Amino acid sequence: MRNKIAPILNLVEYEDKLKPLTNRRPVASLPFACRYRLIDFPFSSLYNAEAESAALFISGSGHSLYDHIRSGSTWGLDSLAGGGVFTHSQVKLKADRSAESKHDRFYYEDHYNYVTRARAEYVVMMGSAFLSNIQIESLMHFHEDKDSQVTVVYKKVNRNELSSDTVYSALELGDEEDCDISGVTAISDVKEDRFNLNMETMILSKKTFLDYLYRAKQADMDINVNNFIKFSLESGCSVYGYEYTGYLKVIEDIKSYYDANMDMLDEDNFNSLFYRADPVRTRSKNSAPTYYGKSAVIENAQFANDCEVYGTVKDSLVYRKVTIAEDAHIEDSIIMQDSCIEEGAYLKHVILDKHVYVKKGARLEGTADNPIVIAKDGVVYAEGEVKEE
Amino acid sequence: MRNKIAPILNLVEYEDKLKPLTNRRPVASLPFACRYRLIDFPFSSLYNAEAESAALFISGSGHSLYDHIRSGSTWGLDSLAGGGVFTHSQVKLKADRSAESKHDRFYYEDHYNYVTRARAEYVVMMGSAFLSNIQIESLMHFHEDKDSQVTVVYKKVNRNELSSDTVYSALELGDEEDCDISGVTAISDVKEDRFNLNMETMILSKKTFLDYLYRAKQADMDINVNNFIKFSLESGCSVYGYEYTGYLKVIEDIKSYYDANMDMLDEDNFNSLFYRADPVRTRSKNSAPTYYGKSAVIENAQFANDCEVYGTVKDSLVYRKVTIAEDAHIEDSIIMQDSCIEEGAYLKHVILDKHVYVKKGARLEGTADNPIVIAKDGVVYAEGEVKEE
Amino acid sequence: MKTETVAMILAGGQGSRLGKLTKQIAKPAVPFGGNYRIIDFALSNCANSGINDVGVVTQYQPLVLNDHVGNGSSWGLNRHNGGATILQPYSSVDGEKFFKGTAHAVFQNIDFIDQKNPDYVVILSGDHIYKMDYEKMLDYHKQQAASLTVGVMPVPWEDASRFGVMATDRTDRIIEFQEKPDNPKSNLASMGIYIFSWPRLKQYLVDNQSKNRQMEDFGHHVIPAYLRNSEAIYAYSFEGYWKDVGTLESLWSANMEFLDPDHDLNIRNRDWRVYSKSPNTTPQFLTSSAKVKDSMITDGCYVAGEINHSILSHNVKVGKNSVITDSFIMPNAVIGENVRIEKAIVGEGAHIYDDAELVGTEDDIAVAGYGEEIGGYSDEK
Amino acid sequence: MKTETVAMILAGGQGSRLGKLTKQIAKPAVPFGGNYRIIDFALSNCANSGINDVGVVTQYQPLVLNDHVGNGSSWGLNRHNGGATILQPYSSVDGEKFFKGTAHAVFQNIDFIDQKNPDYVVILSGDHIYKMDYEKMLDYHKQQAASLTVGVMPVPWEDASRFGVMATDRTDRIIEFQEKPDNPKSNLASMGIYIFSWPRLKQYLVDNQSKNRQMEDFGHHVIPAYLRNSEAIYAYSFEGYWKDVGTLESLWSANMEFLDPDHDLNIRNRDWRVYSKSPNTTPQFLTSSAKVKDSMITDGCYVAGEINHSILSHNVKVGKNSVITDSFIMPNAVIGENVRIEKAIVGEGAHIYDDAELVGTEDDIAVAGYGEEIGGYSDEK
Repeated sequence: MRNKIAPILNLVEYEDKLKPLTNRRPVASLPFACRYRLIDFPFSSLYNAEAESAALFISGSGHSLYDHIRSGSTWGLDSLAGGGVFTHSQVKLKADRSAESKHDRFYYEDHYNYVTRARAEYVVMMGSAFLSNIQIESLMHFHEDKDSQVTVVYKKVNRNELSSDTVYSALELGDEEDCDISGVTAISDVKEDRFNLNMETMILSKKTFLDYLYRAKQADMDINVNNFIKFSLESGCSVYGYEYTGYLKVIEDIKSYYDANMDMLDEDNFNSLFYRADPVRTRSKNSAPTYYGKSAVIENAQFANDCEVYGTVKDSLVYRKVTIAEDAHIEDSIIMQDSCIEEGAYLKHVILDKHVYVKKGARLEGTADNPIVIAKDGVVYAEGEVKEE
Repeated sequence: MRNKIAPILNLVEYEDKLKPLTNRRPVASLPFACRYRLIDFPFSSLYNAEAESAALFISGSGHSLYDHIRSGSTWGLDSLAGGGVFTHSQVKLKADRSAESKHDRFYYEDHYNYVTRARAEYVVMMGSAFLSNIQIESLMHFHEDKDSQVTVVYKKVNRNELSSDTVYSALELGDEEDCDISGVTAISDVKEDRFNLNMETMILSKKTFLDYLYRAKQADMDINVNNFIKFSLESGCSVYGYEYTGYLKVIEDIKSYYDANMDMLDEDNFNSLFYRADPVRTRSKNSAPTYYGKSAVIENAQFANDCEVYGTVKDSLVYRKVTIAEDAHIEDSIIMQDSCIEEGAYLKHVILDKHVYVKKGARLEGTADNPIVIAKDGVVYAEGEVKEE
Repeated sequence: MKTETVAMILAGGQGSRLGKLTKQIAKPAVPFGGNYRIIDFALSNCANSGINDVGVVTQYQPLVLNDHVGNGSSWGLNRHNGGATILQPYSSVDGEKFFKGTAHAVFQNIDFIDQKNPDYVVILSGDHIYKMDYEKMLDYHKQQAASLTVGVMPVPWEDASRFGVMATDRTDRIIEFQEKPDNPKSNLASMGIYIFSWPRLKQYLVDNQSKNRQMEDFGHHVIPAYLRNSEAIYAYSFEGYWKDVGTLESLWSANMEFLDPDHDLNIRNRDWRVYSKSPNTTPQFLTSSAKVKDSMITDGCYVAGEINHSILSHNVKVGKNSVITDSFIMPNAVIGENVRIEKAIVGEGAHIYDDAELVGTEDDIAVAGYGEEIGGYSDEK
Repeated sequence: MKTETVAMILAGGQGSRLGKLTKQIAKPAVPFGGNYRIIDFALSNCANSGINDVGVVTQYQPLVLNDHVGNGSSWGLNRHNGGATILQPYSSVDGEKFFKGTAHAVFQNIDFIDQKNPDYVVILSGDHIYKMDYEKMLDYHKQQAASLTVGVMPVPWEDASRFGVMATDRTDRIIEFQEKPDNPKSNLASMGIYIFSWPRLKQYLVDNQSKNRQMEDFGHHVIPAYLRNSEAIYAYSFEGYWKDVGTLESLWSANMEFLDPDHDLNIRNRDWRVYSKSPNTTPQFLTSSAKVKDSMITDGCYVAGEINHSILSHNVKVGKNSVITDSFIMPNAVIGENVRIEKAIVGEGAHIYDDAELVGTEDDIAVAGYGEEIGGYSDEK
């Protein structure tokens, strides 16, 4: 199949409520499900749609993201023959562009250059906070069938599936049958308990994108899905909603991040997210199989390669290169790469970021609603002291 | 040969005097000699030394650099099996760390992590502004033979080879025979007309590097060659100078950048810089041969692939995808990628950055000491007007 | 992921009519146009047509060809689970598997194709110079519900007897195939480009093999068998530049045609690029004694002499007072001073010493072979 | 850049003693240890020893092996102008070139080696499990100014007659070679690892070929010829784990040994890693009904049953109430519910249906072949 889409990923997400996990990484680089980072999910959607290139708009230096993406070859986004990942740092985008006038100048230009040069018919705009498995080809076919100006992805959700102070919005459907959209409402203003969550993922023709880009520039507005819906409605053009029915979690705070990981221990959720034409792709790392010792007791848990497990692990997710000693007990927890849990330690409702050391006999117990998070490189002592590096 | 070195490239260079060429790119990404960027030269030195990895410390977002380097595979710096390019954005490094406390925290840590994890015996520190062809293996052998604590590269130069307000320094040699170094002096304080230019390129053992890193952190000092020389001299340890005798140009302002390009039209300089065990490596791009039409007149000039030339080109360098129409006259100039020169245009002592359009009959004439620079995407009209995009 | 289409590029031939140019390398690996090798055109066509799964069947002197093709990354083929796969003779429990003909080469590689499980197989030759969108031909194949579609192009009637020609009915269905006929019934020459529906072709190859019927060559055996069985075979007409560079004269004239800035191939067209594996080399250096007219020069060249209506491939050196006219110089050739080269092909890495001459005519192109040395004095070597 | 050393990995053998495991794939491509194929050990040794130029000589059923090795990038070999090159039979103006033996395979690929122009050639076998620093052996070769150095390891005297043994003098110079002798004069067994000084070896191969002397096998022809001519042949002793996994029993027992966390191979040692081509797959999912003891499990596995002292390679599914003991399960195998597997090897992609049994003994390992289906009812299939 030939490449048909030019994807634009806006990776400037709300990250404050995800601290300390986002201290040194953007939301897109958050580790997920033992082997992945959140960016792997939209990237794998692009891979399945055989996209040749992608433009990334990021804030800050983005080096954790670069180190993961490298040339983009894992996702077919690299090639000597055209294509590639084009990265654009917009620091903090429009929000405080005054402070970053140097970058501001290129905000519209970078979008313009990428889209005009891409060999593609459509532009797809997406982000990394809506953890999901969107089939871009189906979205494209829907868009073509409807002969839509712009098509936006939504999912029917209940209010309690989102953070109580969510910043996201709902789509108002004009005619349920026809899926045309009549407006966008902040969720805080929505009265119903069940609504159509705007997944801020859009497809539109290259030509329409360039029209709207020009309008955004004239009005000094952000280039994003919500503004583009507005432009389209104002012009009286058709805006259609494409319903997504698979697994979705909006990663907006520690709780939703924790829940999303735990959701993977449910086979239906796991399959919804991981079952694709191709597997979800992540940068491959050389590794040895995980060894489970004679004393290991495992119940409903997921592991990556390269671990050594001698203790008890229940209802938890364990990332690469983790060592769990005999008599250690881990339950309802997320243990990231390179962590080490010594004998007799007890962890429940805990998130350990990378390279955390839990000393002999240490105990940490959070709650499902409020898991304890230990930042990268931390050390947890038996006396209850936590030392952050 | 097995990898022996862990290279650290400090790419935070003085770029103000190189504007507008450095408006959107660091010194390391400056185009050079029709096909290259300055970073290709230290990277090719690393390639010849069979380095497996490199740590880059950059300022700003560095995306033009990332887009050139990609996975680093061009220079053997990428591999699934260990290795890779590790990028660290220190924004403005120590100079105004107060303003960037978020990054400051990781300045020492990033260096520490890279060096401790690298499978190597030595650390090599270098930059991108000293355009040269250093053979790291010879440097390493010299270092081993001298049993030196740290070894620094220098070149004997005359004052007039540098910018009059150069910010660089000279090395004082204790004993010319023995090459031991007794101190570092700012060039403005050097009385002699010929001196040993400190090329700010150093080799030292991993252990010594980590010692000095610790000292720098304790004293809240920069990690750089000059401070490390100081530490070594203070401790009474041996510091040796390794003399480099090949082509060198310090890229510190427009004039030195212009001269360096023009130097390439001299075969001796060209060979000194390009003759290596392996060719200088740059990211390869698919291209067609350059076509020289029936009306073309070429005299002492260099071209990249993918040009179409119908006019006159003398003593000039022409980058990729440049079109030069009949009756256009180009002399003593640098024409970068994607530029287009229309009929009858006349350019002398000019630098055109990428994608500059010179209209029919336009004339630009600078001087060898003060070439005219047209910034990226500019348009030059016959009436003498220059429009910058 | 299911693969709809697999392309098989038959690149195993020696190309013996290219004489000393193909002693050490296979014909599809022969350099062309300054920056290319002949097989780049077929590979780029695949990439531009959206066909990412390509088997390159090699057999004769494959080192240079295999190194050039690699995993297909130079053509962007290695994305999305696709890639170029080199297919060479091998052994199995059934014995040794050399390739005895075009169809036999496909038969011996059934396992490779079955791994990909395609609906269609596109059979291509590795030694033609052209730009063609195979996707359009595939669309036509589907639309006709054909079991075989043959790429054809009209040739002048007087030349038709030099080709395999296809007689068609009004619907473009092929009703007769004539291999180099004395009295051609059609001027539609086969370009050696076939799209087969794979399950049917596999059946023909396996069945006939098991019955010991000869099924080695597409033109001689497979197409006649399809015709005998009234399979739906359609002709797909191609109009555009197409050249078989099987002889020294055609290789030379194709290069000379390529020099024309208005050439049909339009090598600078960014929407249909011809990709190749680019060497790491320096810029082109034209010294003050150089004179260059109506010529293509490639990165890595050093030119101190005069170049007229010629192509210099990468890393060619031309000394002072040498004059090269109407010639194609392959990569890494070194040409000394006071040399005269005219209507010639100079092979890769050949060395033409000072004062030598290499002069041919349009009908008898002069050739220096791969690595050949011409001229010079014995005491200098 | 001059290449000092080229390694040639001989990976062409069928490995017929592995029975149905090597019907469709070459022995060096057989999976091992959960995440590896046998050839990964030789390739990783090359990478870790700083040898980046590796020719992999393949001949028998090479598709899986070639796809696995690729350009060597999984082992980091593709840097600095090095890389893995697949060398398969081919034809030339001299005719067809199949490989008739270990030395003949090197003879047929002289062009490849000469391209690299090395001082030394390291000859390796693609089917041994071990970690060895060839650079140290090369240093020894240089120090002895040897024309051939043979890697040897001491074996128990009673086993010596099963090997090719090397009798040495006090300086470790080899004075006699006995192939599987009844009365061994030495207990130093050849590991099939040779370092040759290339110009000398080339001379032997070319001269003897031109005189029609048999020079097909290193053990049978080349070493005896070297000995006859009093070439400097030295033995280099290796101590450490080394295993030829040429039979089903040795493949099984090598996997069982590999399970020991204190195994000599030390697979988790980051200073001498064993690299492989990693598949893109999901994390390991151990459900609430899983029981896993003293076992290795690899990414992509889904385990609802009981695993005791066994290795599951990637993407293996094990249903509820199934019990796997003392077994090695290759990638992509699917094991249903209520299955009992003991002292067995289950081949790639094999399917063991519900309620089936596959039980062997230490002396007679049970085997399910590549893609084989065991158990199940016909109406379900």
